[in-house]
Amino acid sequence: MSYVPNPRPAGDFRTTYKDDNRLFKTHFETRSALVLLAVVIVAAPFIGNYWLTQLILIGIYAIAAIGLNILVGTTGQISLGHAAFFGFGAFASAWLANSFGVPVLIAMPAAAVLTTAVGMIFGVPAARIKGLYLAIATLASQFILTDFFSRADWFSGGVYGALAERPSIFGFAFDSDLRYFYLVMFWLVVTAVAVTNLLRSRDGRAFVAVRDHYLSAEVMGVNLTKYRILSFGISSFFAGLAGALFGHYLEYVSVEGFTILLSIQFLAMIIIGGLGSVYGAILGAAFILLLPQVMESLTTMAAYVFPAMESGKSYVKQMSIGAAIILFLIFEPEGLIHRWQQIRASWKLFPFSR
Amino acid sequence: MKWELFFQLLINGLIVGMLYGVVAMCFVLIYKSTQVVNFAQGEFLVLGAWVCLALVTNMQLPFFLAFIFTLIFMVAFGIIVQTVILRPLIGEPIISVIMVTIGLSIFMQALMNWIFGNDAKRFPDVFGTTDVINIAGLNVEVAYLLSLVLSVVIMAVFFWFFRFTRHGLAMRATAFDQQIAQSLGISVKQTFAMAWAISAMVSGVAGIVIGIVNSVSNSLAFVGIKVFPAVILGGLDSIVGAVVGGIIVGVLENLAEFADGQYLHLGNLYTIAPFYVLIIILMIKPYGLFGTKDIERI
Amino acid sequence: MKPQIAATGEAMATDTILSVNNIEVVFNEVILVLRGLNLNVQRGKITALLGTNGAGKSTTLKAITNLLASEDGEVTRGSIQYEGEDITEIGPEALVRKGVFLVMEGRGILQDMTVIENLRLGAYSRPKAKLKEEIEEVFRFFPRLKERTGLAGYLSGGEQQMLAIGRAMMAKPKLILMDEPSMGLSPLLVKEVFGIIKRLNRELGISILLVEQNANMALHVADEGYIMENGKIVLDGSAQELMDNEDVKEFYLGGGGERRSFKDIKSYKRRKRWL
Amino acid sequence: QDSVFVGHLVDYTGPTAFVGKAYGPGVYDAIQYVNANGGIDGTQIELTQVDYAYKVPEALAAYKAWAGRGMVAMQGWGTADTEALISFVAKDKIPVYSASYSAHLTDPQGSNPATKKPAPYNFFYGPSYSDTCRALAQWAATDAESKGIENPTFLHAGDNHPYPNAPKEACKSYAEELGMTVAEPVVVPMAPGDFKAQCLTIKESGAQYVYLANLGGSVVALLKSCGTVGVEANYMGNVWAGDYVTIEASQAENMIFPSSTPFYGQDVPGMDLVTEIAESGEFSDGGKPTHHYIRGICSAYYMMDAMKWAKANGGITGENIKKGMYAKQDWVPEGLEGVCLPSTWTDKDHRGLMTVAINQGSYEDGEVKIERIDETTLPRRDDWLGL
Amino acid sequence: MTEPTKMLDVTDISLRFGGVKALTDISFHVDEGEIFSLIGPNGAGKTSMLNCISGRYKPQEGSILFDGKDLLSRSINDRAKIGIGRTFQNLALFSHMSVIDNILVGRHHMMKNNFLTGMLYWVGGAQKEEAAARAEIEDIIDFLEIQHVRNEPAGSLSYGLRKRVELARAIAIKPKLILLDEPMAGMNLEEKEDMARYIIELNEQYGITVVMIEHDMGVVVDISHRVAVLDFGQKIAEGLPEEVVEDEQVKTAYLGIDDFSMDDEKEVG
Ligand SMILES: Nc1ncnc2c1ncn2[C@@H]1O[C@H](COP(=O)(O)OP(=O)(O)OP(=O)(O)O)[C@@H](O)[C@H]1O
Ligand SMILES: Nc1ncnc2c1ncn2[C@@H]1O[C@H](COP(=O)(O)OP(=O)(O)OP(=O)(O)O)[C@@H](O)[C@H]1O
Ligand SMILES: CC(C)C[C@H](N)C(=O)O
Ligand SMILES: [Mg+2]
Ligand SMILES: [Mg+2]
Repeated sequence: MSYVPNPRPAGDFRTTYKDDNRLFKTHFETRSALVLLAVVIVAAPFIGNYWLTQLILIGIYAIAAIGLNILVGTTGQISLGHAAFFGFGAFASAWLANSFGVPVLIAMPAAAVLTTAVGMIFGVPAARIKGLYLAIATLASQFILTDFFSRADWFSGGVYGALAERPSIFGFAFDSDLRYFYLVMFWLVVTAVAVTNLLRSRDGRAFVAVRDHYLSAEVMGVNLTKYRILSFGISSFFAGLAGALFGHYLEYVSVEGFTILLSIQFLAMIIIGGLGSVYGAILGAAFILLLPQVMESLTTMAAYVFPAMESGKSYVKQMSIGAAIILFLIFEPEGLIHRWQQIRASWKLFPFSR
Repeated sequence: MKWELFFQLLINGLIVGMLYGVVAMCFVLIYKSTQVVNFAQGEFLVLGAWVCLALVTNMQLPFFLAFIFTLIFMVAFGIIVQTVILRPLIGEPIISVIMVTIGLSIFMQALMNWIFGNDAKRFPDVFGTTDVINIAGLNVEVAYLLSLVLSVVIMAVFFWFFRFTRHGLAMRATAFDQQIAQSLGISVKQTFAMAWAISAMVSGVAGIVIGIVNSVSNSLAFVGIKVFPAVILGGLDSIVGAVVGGIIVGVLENLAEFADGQYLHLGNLYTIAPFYVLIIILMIKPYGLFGTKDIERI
Repeated sequence: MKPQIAATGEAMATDTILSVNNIEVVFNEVILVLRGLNLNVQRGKITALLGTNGAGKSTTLKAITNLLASEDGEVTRGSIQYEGEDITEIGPEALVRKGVFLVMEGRGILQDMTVIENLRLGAYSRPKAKLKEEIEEVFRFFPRLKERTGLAGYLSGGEQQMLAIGRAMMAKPKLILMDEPSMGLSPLLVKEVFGIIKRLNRELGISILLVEQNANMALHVADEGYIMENGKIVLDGSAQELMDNEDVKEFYLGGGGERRSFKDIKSYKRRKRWL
Repeated sequence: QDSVFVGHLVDYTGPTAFVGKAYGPGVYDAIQYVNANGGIDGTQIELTQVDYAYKVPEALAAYKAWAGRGMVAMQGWGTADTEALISFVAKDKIPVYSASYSAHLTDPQGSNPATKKPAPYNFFYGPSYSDTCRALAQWAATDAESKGIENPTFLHAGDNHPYPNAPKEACKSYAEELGMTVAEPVVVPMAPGDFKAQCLTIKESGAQYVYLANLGGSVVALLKSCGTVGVEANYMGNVWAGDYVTIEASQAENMIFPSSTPFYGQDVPGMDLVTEIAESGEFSDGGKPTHHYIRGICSAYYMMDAMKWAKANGGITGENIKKGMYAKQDWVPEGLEGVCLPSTWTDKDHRGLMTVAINQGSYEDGEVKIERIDETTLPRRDDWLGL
Repeated sequence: MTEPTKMLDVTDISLRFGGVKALTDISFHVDEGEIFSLIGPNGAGKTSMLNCISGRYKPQEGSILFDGKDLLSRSINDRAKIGIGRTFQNLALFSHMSVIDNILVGRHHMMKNNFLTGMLYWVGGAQKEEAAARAEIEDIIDFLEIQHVRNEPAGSLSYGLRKRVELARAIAIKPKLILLDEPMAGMNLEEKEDMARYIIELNEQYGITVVMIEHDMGVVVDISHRVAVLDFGQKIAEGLPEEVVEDEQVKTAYLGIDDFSMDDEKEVG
């Protein structure tokens, strides 16, 4: 993460400390975010099913990615097991709803809470292990948890998976994609705001301190073990929430959905979006989700021109995903959000920027 | 206890573990000199195996020649990968670099699927009829035994390389701090290229061995994931640790199979046991068995 | 004082080993740190570069040795010449082979290696070095390093500094750039280190560009000096001239001759400086 | 109405691509062939393929997209995804022709109390995995008797995954019923690797009859590893585990495997049509089609025959196609006589076919030799329905 | 005047790293309100001593009392809570955080909000608390004159400024005792003067007790009340600064035969 000039434009004076600590750095950004949100909400009924599905999935993945960002971007602990927690949330919510008749709308956050507990248990090694060692230990949790899913018939339905109903409340069922979209948007906004809030308050600062210099953070009074494990917990909470939303969206939860590949995709989202940035995670989720589809249409188009491509279409698609990740990291290693910040900075410095 | 089965599994574990050790060394080599964890390691293996197989079956080269050409190819490949993909990321945070190797692995996997197909293909009998040898009642593929010898040799060479040669030292220096290394006149680019070349080459060797034993298929790349526990158990930056970790994982798998098949009947303990043990060992020794502790002075 | 602009290319005397001409350094494409800096190092001399914190001294050294890239910085204007050759674009490793060696701020010790390994790496750029003898030579300069067999990371600060200098000796450079070699050393060692710097210069004939906070010491060993503030040279001259300069006395050496006590310093608005 | 929409799930790149690349084109070529030759009495079939790489979530996503586009029927692939879709397709009334022969798909009304989930809209051509395995167990029992093996042991070797698991219980209880000893199943990953450890367990169990529940590379690797450690057993593959490609790659000896069609080029009346389809299609890269390809053709033709019926009886809708499947007894799609075996579906029993042909294949002198050694027709036992 | 109270009481501390004896039987005490300097050659064990007090190292033997209470049994982060702040020899700032946030971390132990109330921000009281903390640390920022870099990431500051930010962060803990490890290393005279002024003010105005490691004898002699000298992990002298610098042992081990002035060319070389 390199230095980005303070984005406040000239003339944007703050008169109180409260003001200096707002959700968004500039008025312009606050307004843009609100307008964007309003546009999305109003436009949703008219964009067609395909885009609605995409937006729902982007929303769900974004929630999980924001969660992962707390762990990786903010606390500096690399996790290769996020998909397992995502999956746990999905199974747990289905389990609560199916076995105990918990209303789905309640089962979802409840599942997130259960996932938090599981995340903290798997986060315990973080008290002692650091860096890449920890990353590989989380890889272990990925394998251990998916193995658990395929075994625990009582919980997950074993290898056959579990059905997960769409939620409903007072006879209002979230059975159409449009309705489900609003549910996902609700949770996405809640997540984004909550995490932004977290990051500008005491515990969020402690996470960053632990990332930047854990030795001195501890001397400053930050309880290392607590925050290392807590960050696993909070990150798992959002993974679990997103997983539950995902499960009830597909109405079916299957062991296979939560492989290491998905964990890697989550990582890709936050890195491509911009480590440590909440809004970057959303951008990253959109990028990773839309990339294969864009590639799909590009390769389909290419196949018209070079018919030989037809047989290799799916390979080309997969290759281009790999290539996109590589190219992205080479040319924009700080993520999409950094590009945005630079644009913003050059506006601010306009006459002087090069 | 069914001792005979137990011992056969144990021997099997030792031998397979040695091979994991070789692959783990490739990891360690890259890590030690570039601080990169190469998630495409498995794909490197498979690439080596495919190239050698293609040379043997399509070009009808004798195995020995094909082997040599494969090594040359892998060296070139390692250098290209480093130059094109990793060099631009010098100085970026470690996680970006990890991600790039993951991107590389996705890319290579698809490309190899396309070029070589996704079926398993069998190596022609390389060592003629003496394909297996009986050790203490267990039939073992000759290729494995060769790999065993090979791993000892590679290990010794690596050890000597890092401890005593100027380039070995340069690699360690580069890994520690690129700016410092540069200020000492070490070319970071060359050092990295060299590390990747060596690692790719050794991966190629391991890939060929695994290919001979198991038939060549893209799913062999899973060995890449399998050696993670091995690398970590041994300690990320320890050559000796890599081998020991490999052996531990190999033995563990087989003992897990023993316990599972004979007593527990859980199924799949074979694949999952190393991960449980990994976490337990890390809780006791956070830097693996032989990894160097970070110097934490403040 | 009126700022003196250092000699430019044509006016350069033959005994100038290094000349930095009007360079500008930018970090992250936006932060301008050096703003047209000029400076010369004479062959066989010690040149001191003094300046406040953040003036850009370390940046200058990194710009000369081309080490800025890894910090996202770049030289955007001006040129740097070493022995008459333009080295602005040359890679850091090539520069070491040409005989320019930087002893970095914070010493740049390879902590997870032994003393011997650190020293061997000093000679990395000279494949044919006679390692054994040269290491012994370094140990003659720094006897106490010989006893340290553990990892360099566990050496004390002074020992690490000695190791860093020893490593520079191993490279047999013509020009050493030193970034605050006395930082964090005990008074005894500070003297020792400055002594060594002088010996390197006198006995081995190495030209030295010395960045220091300890102006007193630095000007004592140096032949010439530069004072920089805010990315520019604001004053230069022979070491003696600088020591006699009133402003330098006030800001860098402490009072007009008599040392004033730290205890008596009160908050005051500083006098306007060279800027 | 001049076209109807049919979705087609295939795995050309995932873990089951080994056979997926054989079966999928069978379905595809057959439908394109019919389209080119007048369609379903004039109605074209709009076919969309998605390579879901054997991943359930991807299959679900594709299904949802298709259901929204008014799909009338679907050609599916894997057990996991097909079983995951049971309730959805029942609700949406879309018949699914899967390449999963899981017996769980054969009880449309849940008439067997043991059935967990009735599957009214699921069909497949061929005997179920369970029935196939039963037939193999039966064969094993007779084989053991003829060889004078007392108390033969049967063992299931496959991954912990819906597809290998599907016949596990059914086959176990039938083998026991036949007086065989059933050893603890051995878990063998679906991805190929070094399976010597698993083979040692198999060896230790002393099993003479090993049921290979995986397919392709995994089977090849298992046979290879077991050969190395010296397992002496008869290997019985399921329908996907046995074909000439696998036998060639593993250089197997006397591998037993079932089939429900003749092999390509065999002399039966319907083979001409098969050849025509194969030659018209894109499946022509080198090797000759396996029996999976032919089963794919049968699956497509049964669907299209039912569509024909539906068109004549109120239009091609999911519901009518389902009814079309029940319209005839012991039927064979027109033109495929001798290729697809006469099958019967009723609204109470979706076990279309109870006949299992058993083959033995070996790799000898650089060639694959396959011979048919048995053909069994199992009884339609009520307690087997859906299991 | 009454007998001054002992703020810090170090008794027979021994610390070993494997075979290396970093500290051997060190005893000293620091009175409330004192500026106490710890000097000695490089590698003498000064930093290790601070690390024992702030908890980074656990001595094998001995005891440390802080305000009369046992310190060694407390966790590291607890020691901030009871009023021990410190700076580090080799900068240990949170380099990606802004200066303000760096300083706010020092306030961590005094703030009440947890992650839940933090997420709720407006309702949980976090907002109020943040604003209050901000107001308080602004005083520290003013005091140390680092207003102009408030919003810069600490990693991009020059060395001297970083040292100042570190000091600010330590002050934010509201410590009773502050441990300064070479606060003036790498500074020029002018900056040293500023730093000395801050330390004195800290001590006199805010009544914070100071333990300081410093190599600049000018500073040590001028501003400290008492000095202890370590050499090879042992205490070789303790007393008033003027006495200590005259001590023969200290001269040979630390200062050099001559005093700390530095004009004679002969010596150098
Ligand atoms: N990597 C970087 N990114 C952004 N700004 C930087 C970077 N490195 C240095 N700077 C800025 O450049 C200016 C000069 O820094 P430099 O380290 O060269 O100063 P210095 O003269 O060596 O100071 P000191 O005496 O404290 O070491 C400082 O203001 C610093 O903030
Ligand atoms: N974590 C550690 N592991 C091993 N040895 C250590 C460790 N920390 C310090 N030492 C050793 O303890 C001794 C004292 O070190 P310390 O850092 O306390 O010295 P110091 O007095 O602060 O020196 P300086 O003035 O150079 O900072 C040294 O010999 C050092 O090598
Ligand atoms: C070939 C297969 C492994 C897929 C198969 N159709 C199944 O039941 O899953
Ligand atoms: Mg500097
Ligand atoms: Mg110290």
